[in-house]
Amino acid sequence: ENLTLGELHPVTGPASFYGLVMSQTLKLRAEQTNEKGGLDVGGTKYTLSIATGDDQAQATKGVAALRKLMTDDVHFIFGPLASAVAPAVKPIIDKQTDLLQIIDGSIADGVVNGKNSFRVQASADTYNNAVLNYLTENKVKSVAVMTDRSHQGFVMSEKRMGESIEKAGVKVTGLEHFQIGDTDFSAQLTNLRASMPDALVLRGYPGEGALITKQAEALGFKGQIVWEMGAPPSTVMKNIPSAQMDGVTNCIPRMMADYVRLNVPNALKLQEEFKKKYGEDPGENASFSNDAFWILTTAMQKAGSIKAPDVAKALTEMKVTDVPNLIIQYQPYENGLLFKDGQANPPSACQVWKGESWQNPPGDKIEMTTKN
Amino acid sequence: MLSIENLAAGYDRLEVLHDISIKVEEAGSVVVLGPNGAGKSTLCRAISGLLPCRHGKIVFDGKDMTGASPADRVRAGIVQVPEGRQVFPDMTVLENLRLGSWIHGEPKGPDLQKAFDLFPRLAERRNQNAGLMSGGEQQLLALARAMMARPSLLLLDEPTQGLSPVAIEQVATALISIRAQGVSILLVEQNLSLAEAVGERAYVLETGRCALEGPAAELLSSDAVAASYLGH
Amino acid sequence: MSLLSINAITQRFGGITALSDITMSVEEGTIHGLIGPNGAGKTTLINILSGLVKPSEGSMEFNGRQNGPWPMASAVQYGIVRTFQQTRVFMGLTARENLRIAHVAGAGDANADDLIEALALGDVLDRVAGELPYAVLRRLSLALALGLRPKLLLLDEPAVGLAPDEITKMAEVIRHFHGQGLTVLLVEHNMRFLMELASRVSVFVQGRLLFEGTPAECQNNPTVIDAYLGRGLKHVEH
Amino acid sequence: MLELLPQQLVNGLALGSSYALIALGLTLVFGVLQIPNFPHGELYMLGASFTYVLVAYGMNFWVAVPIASLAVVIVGILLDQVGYRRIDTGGNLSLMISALAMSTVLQQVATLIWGAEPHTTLSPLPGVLRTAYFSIGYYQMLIFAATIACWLFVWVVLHRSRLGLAIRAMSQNKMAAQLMGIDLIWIRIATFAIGALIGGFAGSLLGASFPIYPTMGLNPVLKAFVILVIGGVGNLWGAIVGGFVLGILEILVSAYISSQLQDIGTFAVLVIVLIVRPNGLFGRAEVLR
Amino acid sequence: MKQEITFRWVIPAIVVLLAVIGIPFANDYLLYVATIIVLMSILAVSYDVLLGLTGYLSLAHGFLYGVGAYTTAYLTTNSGWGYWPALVASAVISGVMGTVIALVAFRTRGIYFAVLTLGIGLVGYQLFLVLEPITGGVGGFIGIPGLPSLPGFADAPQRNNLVIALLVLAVAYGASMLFLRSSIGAACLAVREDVVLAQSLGIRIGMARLCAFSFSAVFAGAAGSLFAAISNFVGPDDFSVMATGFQTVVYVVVGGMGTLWGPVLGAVLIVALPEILRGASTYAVFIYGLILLFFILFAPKGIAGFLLAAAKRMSRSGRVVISKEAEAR
Ligand SMILES: Nc1ncnc2c1ncn2[C@@H]1O[C@H](COP(=O)(O)OP(=O)(O)OP(=O)(O)O)[C@@H](O)[C@H]1O
Ligand SMILES: Nc1ncnc2c1ncn2[C@@H]1O[C@H](COP(=O)(O)OP(=O)(O)OP(=O)(O)O)[C@@H](O)[C@H]1O
Ligand SMILES: [Mg+2]
Ligand SMILES: [Mg+2]
Repeated sequence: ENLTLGELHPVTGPASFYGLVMSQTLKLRAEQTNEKGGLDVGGTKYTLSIATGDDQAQATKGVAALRKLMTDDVHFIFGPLASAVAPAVKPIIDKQTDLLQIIDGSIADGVVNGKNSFRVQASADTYNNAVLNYLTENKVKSVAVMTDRSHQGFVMSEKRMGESIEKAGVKVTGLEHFQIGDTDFSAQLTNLRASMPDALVLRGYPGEGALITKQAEALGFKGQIVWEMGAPPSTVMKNIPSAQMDGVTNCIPRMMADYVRLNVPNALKLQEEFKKKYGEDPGENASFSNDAFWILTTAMQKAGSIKAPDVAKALTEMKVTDVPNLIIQYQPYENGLLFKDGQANPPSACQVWKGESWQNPPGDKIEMTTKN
Repeated sequence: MLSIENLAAGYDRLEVLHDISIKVEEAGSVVVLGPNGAGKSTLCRAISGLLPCRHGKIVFDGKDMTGASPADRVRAGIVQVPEGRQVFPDMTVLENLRLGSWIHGEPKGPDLQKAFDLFPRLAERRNQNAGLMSGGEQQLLALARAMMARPSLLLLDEPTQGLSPVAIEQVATALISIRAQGVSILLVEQNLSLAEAVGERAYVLETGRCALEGPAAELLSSDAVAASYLGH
Repeated sequence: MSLLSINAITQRFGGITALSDITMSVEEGTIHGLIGPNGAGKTTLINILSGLVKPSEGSMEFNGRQNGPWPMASAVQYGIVRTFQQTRVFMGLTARENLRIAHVAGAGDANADDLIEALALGDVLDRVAGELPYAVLRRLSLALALGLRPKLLLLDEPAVGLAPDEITKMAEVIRHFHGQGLTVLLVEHNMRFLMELASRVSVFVQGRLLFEGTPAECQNNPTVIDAYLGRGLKHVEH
Repeated sequence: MLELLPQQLVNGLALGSSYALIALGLTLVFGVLQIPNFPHGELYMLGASFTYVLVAYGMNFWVAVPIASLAVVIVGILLDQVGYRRIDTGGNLSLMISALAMSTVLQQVATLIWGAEPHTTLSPLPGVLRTAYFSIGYYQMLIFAATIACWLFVWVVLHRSRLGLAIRAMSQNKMAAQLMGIDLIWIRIATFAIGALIGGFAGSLLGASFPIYPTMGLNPVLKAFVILVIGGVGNLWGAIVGGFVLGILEILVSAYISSQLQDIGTFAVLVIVLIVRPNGLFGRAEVLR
Repeated sequence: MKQEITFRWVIPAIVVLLAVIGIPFANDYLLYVATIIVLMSILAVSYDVLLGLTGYLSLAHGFLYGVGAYTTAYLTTNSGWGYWPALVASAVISGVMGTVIALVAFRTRGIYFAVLTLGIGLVGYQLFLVLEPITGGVGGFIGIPGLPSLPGFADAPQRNNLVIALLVLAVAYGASMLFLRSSIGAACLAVREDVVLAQSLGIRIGMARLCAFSFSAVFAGAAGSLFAAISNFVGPDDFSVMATGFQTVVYVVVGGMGTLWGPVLGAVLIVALPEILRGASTYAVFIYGLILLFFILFAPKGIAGFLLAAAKRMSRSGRVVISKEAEAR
């Protein structure tokens, strides 16, 4: 029997750099499953195939792609990555009873319903809490925050984050914004520098993050720079000399490279397999796509069915320890559950840039919650 | 000097000129007459290379020019005063004149002086943008500009359009004097007095064909012209 | 009674005085000629009267209305319509569409057929103006103006570039509409054409009104001959 | 906040000079040929990308800049010959669509070659000049100087050279220009070459301070059109002033009003400029004859 | 000219025919793509009244489309309006906005007009981002009620959407035809061809072009309103200048300006193409660009111009039009 799993990722367009890896990870996993004779669900062996819906990170394109997948009789969707697409496809998914979505990318607010849409990626709050923890643990007294105002997840949680920082006793000396694609941040930085915060938090993408870091230094900012972004070293390095990055801290949910550095076996395995097949590193988001794949297929096996409602039910009852092959060490909810209201809980941590890459701070340890 | 044999030319799928043959002698002058839409301007454009020849041959100074580019023809000495002035509106009078002598590099002082002597209005307005000149003034500028190229064959397409009678007189004098300097002239004209004053030979075009040809003085006073051209 | 009176109009462009202190009038029902050397300011006057350009000084009265000149749209509404020295029609549209626009803009009563006949445009109605022969364009542009049923028509060199037979036709057309009560201010360098049509002629030189009189007076006036008509060529021999 | 004004003005000048540099080539091509050359943004991108590639292969940055810029010239001329020459009489809008299409094609070619991910060449001139009132990178000063130099270069070409006379003649009346003995094809090629040269040069230089990726030209080219209009079409001086005006405005809005309203503020000012001066700051009203 | 008039009826007839044959059988995906094509056609046809008739290139229409979408989103979601009144309100509000923009923008012309409207479009897009209480900011507007069902379509929402969109397109097309034939339409043509001549003929050019702008704004609003209800979600990205704003121009120019039916064909081609190219994956956009380039190079007067020329050649009646304009300038 054949079983087609759909994905909504930008494999073309400006965001394809992030989307392509996710699509490749899924295809790699499907291929391997087929090589082992297919996915065994309730005694039937299914040959898996991945149908790619290219959304180009645009809402309308995403809706069309989803509709196409649906007419092609696809009932399981991975993605989307783009926060422009996630809310746009939500109304369609909400209405569908025989469709199941696992979001492996977008961190936008309000796109998970816990009925037929689940998210293995962290929520925006997880990101923010990572920064908050850093600030309090390091006794930072004052902080200025710069947010990419086109980044849905970060913008929508901006106010919440500001409040919780203040509540934790850290003074917010300034809130500024920029936009993806901007190249000049001198106006904002001049203002922020004058407010003399101990730390500067940057929320957005690494391209701008690197530029801001560079320009902050040029304008004489001497405090700690804290990033809050998925930032593969390869990308960071392309935007800033590594020396200028020294000491920058990045506080986010742990991702692919982080788990590799911590020698989590499943991460090393994916890293190796991916490199073998595609000739390059899997990048940050591969861990989410990888885990989404295993979570979904495990749920199917547990449900013994490939009917979406059955699988969804299995997901709600799924425990973190149920799924083999996970890279991310999800923190279980009550009773060891993986999801609460559809949201999984990946752990976060801070990494520090040293030399050519991010390093785990001394003594950083990971609590293993999954079979590895 | 210029010999056109069995020329055909036109626009897109419309052929305007059919089988035209015209000769201009060294230092000779030819007038071309004809009703509106006969193809006179088309003829000028074909000679100066703005329109391709569909058929026939254009020989100038012994060289075959049929396929040459407009620029090549200008360099060979064929210079046109186009119908409807066609000055460079946002450039000054002086710059327009400089462009006239483009093929010779920067304009020589005497050339400029000659143009200004001929049409003092241009000297007065040398730094005014050409587009702000009156219609007639622009026409004079177009003429002066063509002279700057020191042509050996001057094509004039209705150079007196919009000129006052005195100005037409000036133009006639100028044309006669440059002919005396050995420049050949091909003049398209509606103004018969000028045609008579300047032309040696005359051709009458009608719907793209040569209807009549002969010595200007004879032809212009003949009944045949009156019949075919004046529409009487 | 004068249909149009011009009071002390002056027009300066930067340092150039194109018109200085022009005072003249045009009588109802006449064809009034306006001549002068190139750059004398004739077109400038038409621009002012039609509202295209605001004069530096001076005013005009038209048909009992004071305080002109008016903006173009109002001028047309009051009955002042012009043509242009360089042919101006809607080149991308068919002749019919051209006329329709003039018709729509004008009062709207159907004098279209009359116009088409008088200007012999019947055969070309469905051709795009851009591909029409020059002479027809010249007539079409006149038709546009006439379609507005003006009281006063300002014609800027209507015969320029036309062959003799076409000039004859043009003269007939002007006479035809003049016969229907149209007043015309006619700028023209073709003396035979002008002298045949006009009953009075004003002569501008360098922005000043040099002379005004009947065509015959004008042709015999030595200053006009010097400044404008010239002596050498048999200029009237068209 | 006022004590920050000197720094903010310097920020604005630095930003403005990068805008002006990009707008210059666009102004030239648009002013002369009336072609809305959207792919100018891609020429900019290619200038940066070529430099990146050359530097990655170990070439010295300062050697790579002229080579990359010249390579872009070839692309620029090709653009014209492929995409514009055929439809030159088809009207501005078909030129615009053709321009958009070529923009897309170039972006995609770049994506296929280099991927969508950003790259940077490291700044060849690090270091910052720090004074009591402001600090500015040496490289930013270099770009400022390059902008002025490019402007001078174009100005001299247009107004003091025979080529320039021919270029202007062509822009005003093609037919008459031919009748003066000017070879339109070569003038056209020359115009595109200069436009592309400056575009490529801009990319080559700015690529050392900004990320390089296939769609990096999109925003700058939009801004360049805005600058073109603020300054007055075809006015070189306008392009420079317009660039600085836009740069300083963006900085001031972002610094003194809100960085969230940066775009709103800037474009609102553009709208106001055009309402007050419908032909831009230095544009002349069209003459009606 | 005669062919032009024939096409004006033939193309809608084909559309209706295709709809009648296709709608009962098409799957949801095809229905969705067709619906988007129809929405874009509404935009394109009404925009053609502005661009094709008056020659003014507005880049603010992406914003006006957005105004329609957000108005409907707000009214139906937050204020509990029914869809039909919301549709009317969206069209009206967008029309009023358009009129205000036009009053400002028509002080300029040519490229200045294009860039001024570009500026307005950019400001508008940013407003969608910033006016969070009304628009939902970057997050957009979630949970917008769908279109009400027409009788007989209650259990086929996708079909229902398409049929309603087609009905609005029919209204837009009809209204555009009326506009074209009206005296204001004639005045607009005059404005496009030669403003000075138009003025000298006493045409109130301000009024004419204002009407054209407002007209197109009303339908842009209506199209936006449909879009909101059909998507159940609106976010700012669809209304950026580079998205809908430029796309609309592309539909009209690639289709053939000033013909009304050409832009419909343009919208069909440009919207359908990326969907057809889905299979080409990473090469899709590249191929799309090449095809677009090819079309404009070999049919610079748009698909309509190409078809008309072909029709003319077949009826061998006329000559190709060469305008003297270029020379006269
Ligand atoms: N660019 C053009 N495209 C198409 N047809 C043209 C073009 N120019 C001229 N024609 C047509 O070619 C024919 C000859 O035109 P041409 O201008 O050569 O006549 P002409 O004798 O110079 O007339 P005129 O005395 O009015 O200047 C006319 O029927 C005209 O309509
Ligand atoms: N906008 C302007 N700026 C500067 N000078 C101008 C402007 N318009 C006209 N002039 C000048 O004013 C003078 C009068 O021009 P006008 O066009 O009225 O002359 P005209 O009598 O119609 O001449 P022609 O018989 O040659 O058409 C000319 O010298 C012209 O250069
Ligand atoms: Mg002619
Ligand atoms: Mg005049």
